[in-house]
Amino acid sequence: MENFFDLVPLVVFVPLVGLLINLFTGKHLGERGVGIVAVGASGIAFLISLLLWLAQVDTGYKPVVVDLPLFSDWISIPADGVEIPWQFRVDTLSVTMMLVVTFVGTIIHLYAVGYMHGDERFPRFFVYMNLFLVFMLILVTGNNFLMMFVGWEGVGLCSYLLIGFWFDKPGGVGWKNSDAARKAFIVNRVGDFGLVLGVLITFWTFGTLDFYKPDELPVAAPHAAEAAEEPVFAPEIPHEAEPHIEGPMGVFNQAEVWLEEGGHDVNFGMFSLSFESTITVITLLFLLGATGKSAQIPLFVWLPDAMAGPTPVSALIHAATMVTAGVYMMVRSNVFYHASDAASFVVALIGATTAIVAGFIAVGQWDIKRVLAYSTISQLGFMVAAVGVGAYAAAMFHLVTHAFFKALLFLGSGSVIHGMEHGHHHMAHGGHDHDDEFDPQDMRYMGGLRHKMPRTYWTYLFGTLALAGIIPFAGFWSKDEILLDALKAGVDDARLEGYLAFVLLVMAAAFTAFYMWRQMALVFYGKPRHAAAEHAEESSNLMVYPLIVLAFFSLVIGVINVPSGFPILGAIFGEHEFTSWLEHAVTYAHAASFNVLLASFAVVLALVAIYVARAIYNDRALETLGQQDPLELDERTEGLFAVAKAKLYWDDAYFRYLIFPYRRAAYWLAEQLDWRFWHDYVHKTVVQKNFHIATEFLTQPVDKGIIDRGFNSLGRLMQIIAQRIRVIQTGYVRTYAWTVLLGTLLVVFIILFPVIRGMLGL
Amino acid sequence: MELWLFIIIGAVAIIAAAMMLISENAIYSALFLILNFACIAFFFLMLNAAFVAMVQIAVYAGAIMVLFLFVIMLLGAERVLPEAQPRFRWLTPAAIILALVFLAVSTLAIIKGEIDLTRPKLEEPMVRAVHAVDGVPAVDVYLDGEQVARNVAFGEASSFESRATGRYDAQIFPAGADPETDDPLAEYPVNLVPGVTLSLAAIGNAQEPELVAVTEDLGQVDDKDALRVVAINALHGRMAIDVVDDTDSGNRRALVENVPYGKASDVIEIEKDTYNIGVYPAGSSRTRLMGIDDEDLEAGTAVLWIFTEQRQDDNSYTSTIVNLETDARPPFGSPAHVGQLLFSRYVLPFELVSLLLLVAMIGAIVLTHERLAPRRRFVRRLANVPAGLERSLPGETGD
Amino acid sequence: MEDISLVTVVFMLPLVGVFALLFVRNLTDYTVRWLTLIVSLITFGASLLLLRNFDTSVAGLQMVHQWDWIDTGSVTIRYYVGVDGISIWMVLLTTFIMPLAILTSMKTIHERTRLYYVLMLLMEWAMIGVFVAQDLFLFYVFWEVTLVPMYFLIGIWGAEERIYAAIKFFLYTMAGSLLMLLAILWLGNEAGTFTVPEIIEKLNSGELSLSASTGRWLFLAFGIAFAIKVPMWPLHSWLPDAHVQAPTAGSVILAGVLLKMGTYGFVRFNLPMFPEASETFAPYIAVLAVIGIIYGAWVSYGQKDVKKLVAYSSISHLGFVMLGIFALNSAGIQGGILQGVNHGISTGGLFLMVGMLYERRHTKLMSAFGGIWKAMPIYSGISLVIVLSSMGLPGLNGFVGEFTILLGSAGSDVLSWWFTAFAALGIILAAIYMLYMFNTVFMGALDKDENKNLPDLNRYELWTLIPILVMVFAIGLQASFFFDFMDSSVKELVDQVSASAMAAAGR
Amino acid sequence: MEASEVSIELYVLLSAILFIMGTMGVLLRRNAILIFMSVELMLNAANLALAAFARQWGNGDGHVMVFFVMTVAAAEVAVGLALIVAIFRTKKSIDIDDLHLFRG
Repeated sequence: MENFFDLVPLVVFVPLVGLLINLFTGKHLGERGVGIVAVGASGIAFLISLLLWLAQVDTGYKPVVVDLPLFSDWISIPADGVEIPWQFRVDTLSVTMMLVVTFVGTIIHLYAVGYMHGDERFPRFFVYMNLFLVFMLILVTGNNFLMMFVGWEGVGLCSYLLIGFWFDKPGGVGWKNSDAARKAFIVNRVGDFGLVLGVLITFWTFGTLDFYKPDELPVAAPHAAEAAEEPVFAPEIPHEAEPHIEGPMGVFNQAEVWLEEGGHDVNFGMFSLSFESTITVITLLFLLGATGKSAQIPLFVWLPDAMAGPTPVSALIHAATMVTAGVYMMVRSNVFYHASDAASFVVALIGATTAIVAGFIAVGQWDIKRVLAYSTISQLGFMVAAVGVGAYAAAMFHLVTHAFFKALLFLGSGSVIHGMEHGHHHMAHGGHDHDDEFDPQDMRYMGGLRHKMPRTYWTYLFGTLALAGIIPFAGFWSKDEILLDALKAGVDDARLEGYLAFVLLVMAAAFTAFYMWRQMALVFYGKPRHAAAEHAEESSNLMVYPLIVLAFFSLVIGVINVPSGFPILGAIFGEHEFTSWLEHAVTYAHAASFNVLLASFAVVLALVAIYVARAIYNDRALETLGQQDPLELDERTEGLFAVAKAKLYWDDAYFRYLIFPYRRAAYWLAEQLDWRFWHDYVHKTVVQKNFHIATEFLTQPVDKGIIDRGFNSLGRLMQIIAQRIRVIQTGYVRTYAWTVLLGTLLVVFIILFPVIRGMLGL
Repeated sequence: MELWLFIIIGAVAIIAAAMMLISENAIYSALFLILNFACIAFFFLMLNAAFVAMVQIAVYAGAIMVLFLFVIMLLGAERVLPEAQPRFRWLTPAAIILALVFLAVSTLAIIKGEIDLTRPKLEEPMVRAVHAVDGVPAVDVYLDGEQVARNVAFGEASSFESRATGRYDAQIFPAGADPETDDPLAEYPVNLVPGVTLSLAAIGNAQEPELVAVTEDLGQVDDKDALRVVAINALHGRMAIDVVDDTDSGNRRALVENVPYGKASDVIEIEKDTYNIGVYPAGSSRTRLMGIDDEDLEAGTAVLWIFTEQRQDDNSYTSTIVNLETDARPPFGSPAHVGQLLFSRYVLPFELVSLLLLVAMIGAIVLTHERLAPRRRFVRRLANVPAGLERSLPGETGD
Repeated sequence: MEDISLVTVVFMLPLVGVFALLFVRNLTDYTVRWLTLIVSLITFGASLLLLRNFDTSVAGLQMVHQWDWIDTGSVTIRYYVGVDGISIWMVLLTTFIMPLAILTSMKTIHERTRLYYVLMLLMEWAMIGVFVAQDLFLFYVFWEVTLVPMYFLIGIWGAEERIYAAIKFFLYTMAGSLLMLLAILWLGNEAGTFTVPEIIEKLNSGELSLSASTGRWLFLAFGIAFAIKVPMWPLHSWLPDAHVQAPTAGSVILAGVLLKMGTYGFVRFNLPMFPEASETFAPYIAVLAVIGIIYGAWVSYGQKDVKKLVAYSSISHLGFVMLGIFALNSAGIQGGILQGVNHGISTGGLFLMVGMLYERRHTKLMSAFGGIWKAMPIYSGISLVIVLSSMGLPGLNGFVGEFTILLGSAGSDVLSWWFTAFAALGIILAAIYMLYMFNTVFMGALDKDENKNLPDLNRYELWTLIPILVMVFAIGLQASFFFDFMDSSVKELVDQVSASAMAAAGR
Repeated sequence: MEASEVSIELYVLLSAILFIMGTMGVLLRRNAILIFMSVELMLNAANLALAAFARQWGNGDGHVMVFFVMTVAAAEVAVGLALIVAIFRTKKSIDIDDLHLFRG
């Protein structure tokens, strides 16, 4: 099955073809055709990923590097050893990502066909979706940082396009969507800034950007050196002498080697630092990138606004796949993070804090999708924290499970919104008063949907439980592993961030359970609080079946990584399957053995949180729920809720202290400094005016006064002389002739002078 | 005798000129001028400038003076009436004085001044190449690596090329060879002195070719119906030869005798006629080696004969006579001579002058054209008169 | 004199067109348009041949064609043209941009057509001349000649304040180039030749040696002329006028090619002829470049007029180019050159699309638009790609250039890596102003009635933009092909600079 | 060619004399036509000298010069006479003393 690996470019190209077809012929294909093409494309991509998976298993998880046929080299400047190819990497990590992306992607495509039904830009939506797949897959399959960066920014672009997909909604909504889109892109760019710098330093440090060279195995030190021997080319130049020279090893093994040797210094240009500190710098810069893409503090502000996009987008991009890119990237560079404690500390801290902060904010939201958005941020916080505490496998594990149940939740919410809108329409036509401030996403208008849309309800429940981390749902396994690893990091390695992360994450977990149940209660329980809710109806099968599929997976997917020492299941499904599978690509993937105490503690905590939520949002409260939340009514929690509702004033702070000043400065620069002063004043006053003054001076006194008069008088003189002379000019030819003769004679004289002199004997 | 002629005619010319000056009636003046021109034409003849003399009569005496007379008659301007108060009385004496001084000076110059009386400066030497090498299809000829003639076929001669005077190494190469790298067939040092006209004849066969330099006299042949002949002996037999005129087998007379192999005979002059030329071994008149019959040789030409042989495919030799005929230079001052100059060295000026003539003609027509003659009197205009100049300006003046 | 080289052919073709337009009588406007277009296309084709005959392994000039033009005993001025890795893409860029500029004028220029197109071809001729001339004097001649047609293009077919803009453009550039002229004369007099390769050769062989201070002065004399043309902050104040007032084609040519003449000048003359001075000044120029990057981006965010925004964005982009060039290493310089090409393509494209918008609405104020995407999908889609390439989206041409430049400046031995850090800020700022423009013009609700039924692209406009798209992707995805042509030339340049820097350090 | 008895000096002298006479004509006569004739005389004198020297140095250039001079003379006469006719039309006189409009 070796040759299956050569298929990997197709993973990218199939969706590409799909999007091209839809782009150029979408108008004529009709919704059905477009849907088939799009779903087909992503489906085929999924099948290819499956094949790759099988191939991996078959070849004993050997990482493979595949060149893009024909166009393999992208940027190459031999003089500086820059050699950046289009290279695809197939290893367990990338295959995992591929599977998740394509599988969830396919399902969401399917769902979207139903959801986007009747939208005027139906084809273009799927063009974007496929485009997203293309970039996402480039991101996860690239074998060098730059290629990853292509996907990285590409998905950013797609999220921009998709968030702003409804840019033309009337009544200012369109503008809001557009701004949300722009916000997402720009905030991501801030992250990319960090990533780019990181990549630059990486390049000059290692002389290459490849993760691993072909035929190079990711092996932890001290075996890295031997692993690097394996490739045919032996190191020809010692790295100490020339850090710029492209080394024969990929980035990570090179790092391992140097860490092994120790005392290696990085010098390029004017940059000079010890290798360890360099790694820290790089990792921190990468972290900045990750915070942008994976919506961590301080750059998470874009994700909630991103909910302006169609729900499938939120599910695919802003929950399941794109936002996890940051995590993927950090797991990919686990060697670096493992090497730098400082960076790890920061990462863990940021992750954990994000988790708790987002969880807290989620409590205060009314918009069904915003709640999910913040929950996503918080879950991403879990993953990042996991990376921070060195639990790379756990991070990936949570990434996978989260992809399923969060996608499920979003799609569920989408179905809910669909139902609400349907109800709203029905109501509007049903002659009821058509009130404008109705918002199909506002949970205050919902309630009691359990009976209206049962299948959605059940699937949503599954998702909630999974997210809350109730055994045996997927969320339980992954979250539990993260907590476990955090604790281990604290206890075993005595790392402060371990404890911090653990505490924060546990609280975050509690919050999760709480706000999720709050949502359940507000949406599905109680009685309908709005006519629209009353008339809501179950969505079409095309939308519901994907929910069911996802629900199934959020129930069972956890078993791929049953912790060691877990009764029964471990025996059935094998222990740490996922981790050991990852180990072939992730050098520092390690598993934690099961801990009953912790597990039960986490579950109990979740249950308690659910119970509390149940108590607060009991039926009576829901009956009387107006525009305000029970927590708001209760003066003890009022303040907190207000803070949560205001998203900790985070956005406001950005607006007040960053954006407004920047904009005002821009206007000032543009109008005052550059235009009024530099362009007009300097040009008109300094240049022109002085020039005029100078010219005036030259004309008046100098030119007219001196030169002119001088020449006039000269002219007069000439006149006077001429008056005397002109008598010669008689006008009579003969006199002229005479003069001519005279002249001639003179000439002759001059010519003959020597002769004459000789004759006269002078 | 010639001197006397000169003096008489000169006197006539001067008197005619004087009469032209003083005669009141323009017609007479014109006639005297014609006489004067005639004299000058005569002088031209004496200076054997025949052509110019002819032109002088035709153009001047003929065309121009007629034109004068015509205009005079047309305008009825035989005489200009003496003016009421003659201006410039001073002019007459002044002019006379000047004239005398001028005359004195120039006479003095002529007598005392060193006029370059040396014999004519000769034209720069000319060279041509003749190819008579057996077995070589064509040759290039170089002087010190500078090409004189290229691709001269057997029995042909290149046209005369003028080269700067000096010593050269003449070399012949098979056609298309590169003088830098390849070896020449034969070399021959030549010394080009002014006025000499050289024919470089390549003779012999491909194995041992030689170069023979023949100095030819292209100067005019004094006897107007004679021509010059030079013969080169290039027979492989390497025997000396006589070239004999056996037009009538009765009395043969040798034109040139005893020309050794690879040498050229002296230049001989013979009457123009139709000849049978025979080549005999030196001294003997029995075996006629080769000959050209009924060859009519024209006057005023210079003929170069090269007697050689060509090997055939069957290794037999057929004798060949390379017969090159060049026109001798036309006599000095003859129309042919001037014509040559006009159309060789002076082509451009010639064209210009003719153009000038054309323009003049048209100009004349335009000028005399009625419409162009302005009726009103001239009025002097002066754009923006400088301040303070107005008074000194007569507003409008004729005379 | 050797036999005519292909370079001369490419170079003279537009002139042929000019004469055709000048001397063929009673051509209809239609014929004039198409004739011009065809000539420019032929030129482009010829330049492609140039590409084919180019030997990437050769560092020096290729397809050289020279003969003595003016030969005073002491110095000779040569007609000396040729291309190397540094200039070939500039020539290609010129020949690529011109047909587009002409195509875009087809439907938009109605008065004095013949004159207009004559000027266009004259422009092309002069620009190619600038890029192929290897003799300082010849170079200077064409450098100045380019001003004239552009002056008239702006002054006759420009917008409201065209005269002011034209004169300003002319004077500012002129002022700079006068210094250069002095320097050229001085240098030519010293070296006894105006031919650049000879001068460089003499400098390297030590036959002609400039004292450090002289080198600096000359560097400045050349540098200021080029810096004004680039334009480097703070010498940019002529640029917004010229760009905004010029007709679309004019702006395209200005942004596409004229500005590159400045950066090209630095690479072609300053670096090899005054290496020490280059080393000395590199940090200062880099400072200006970085300021330019940030300042340009910032100011363009403050604009209300689309065209002005694009114009100011040029300052930012060119800042990148300068930064790359004065990183003085292969990556930087190659990136700089390529980014020059990229800027020509994307900013040229931006001007084209602005022009098309202006044709439809006769305003360039962003506030007048919004939601255009809904009205003109094709147009907006293409614009999106161009905007993205201009803000450096990976996989498109802009990114390759910027990344390589940053790579160079980060690894540069003369620039502290702070430069890189600040320059990289440009990535964010670019996103800010570009998206601001894109959002306000193309996205948002289509709420203005006059925008509701704007016609989408017509045939001409489409064909004007498609080549740009092609290049955007081609360079973005296969940059190595483009770098290959520069490799050896730039490597030689860099080696030479560093070598003489060593020598200077040794002294 | 054989050297002639008449030495070149005589010819030159003769031409000089004729030339002077021509000059006198130009200076002293008031009749425009006559002045022209005198000019012709001068030209001829020059020609004579040219021819003489040509013989002396035995190259034909002199003759060519003479030829040219004649041609030019012809041209000059043509135009000159035309002028005279034109002037005569206006001033009804060919006395050059009547023409002095160019007085300063």
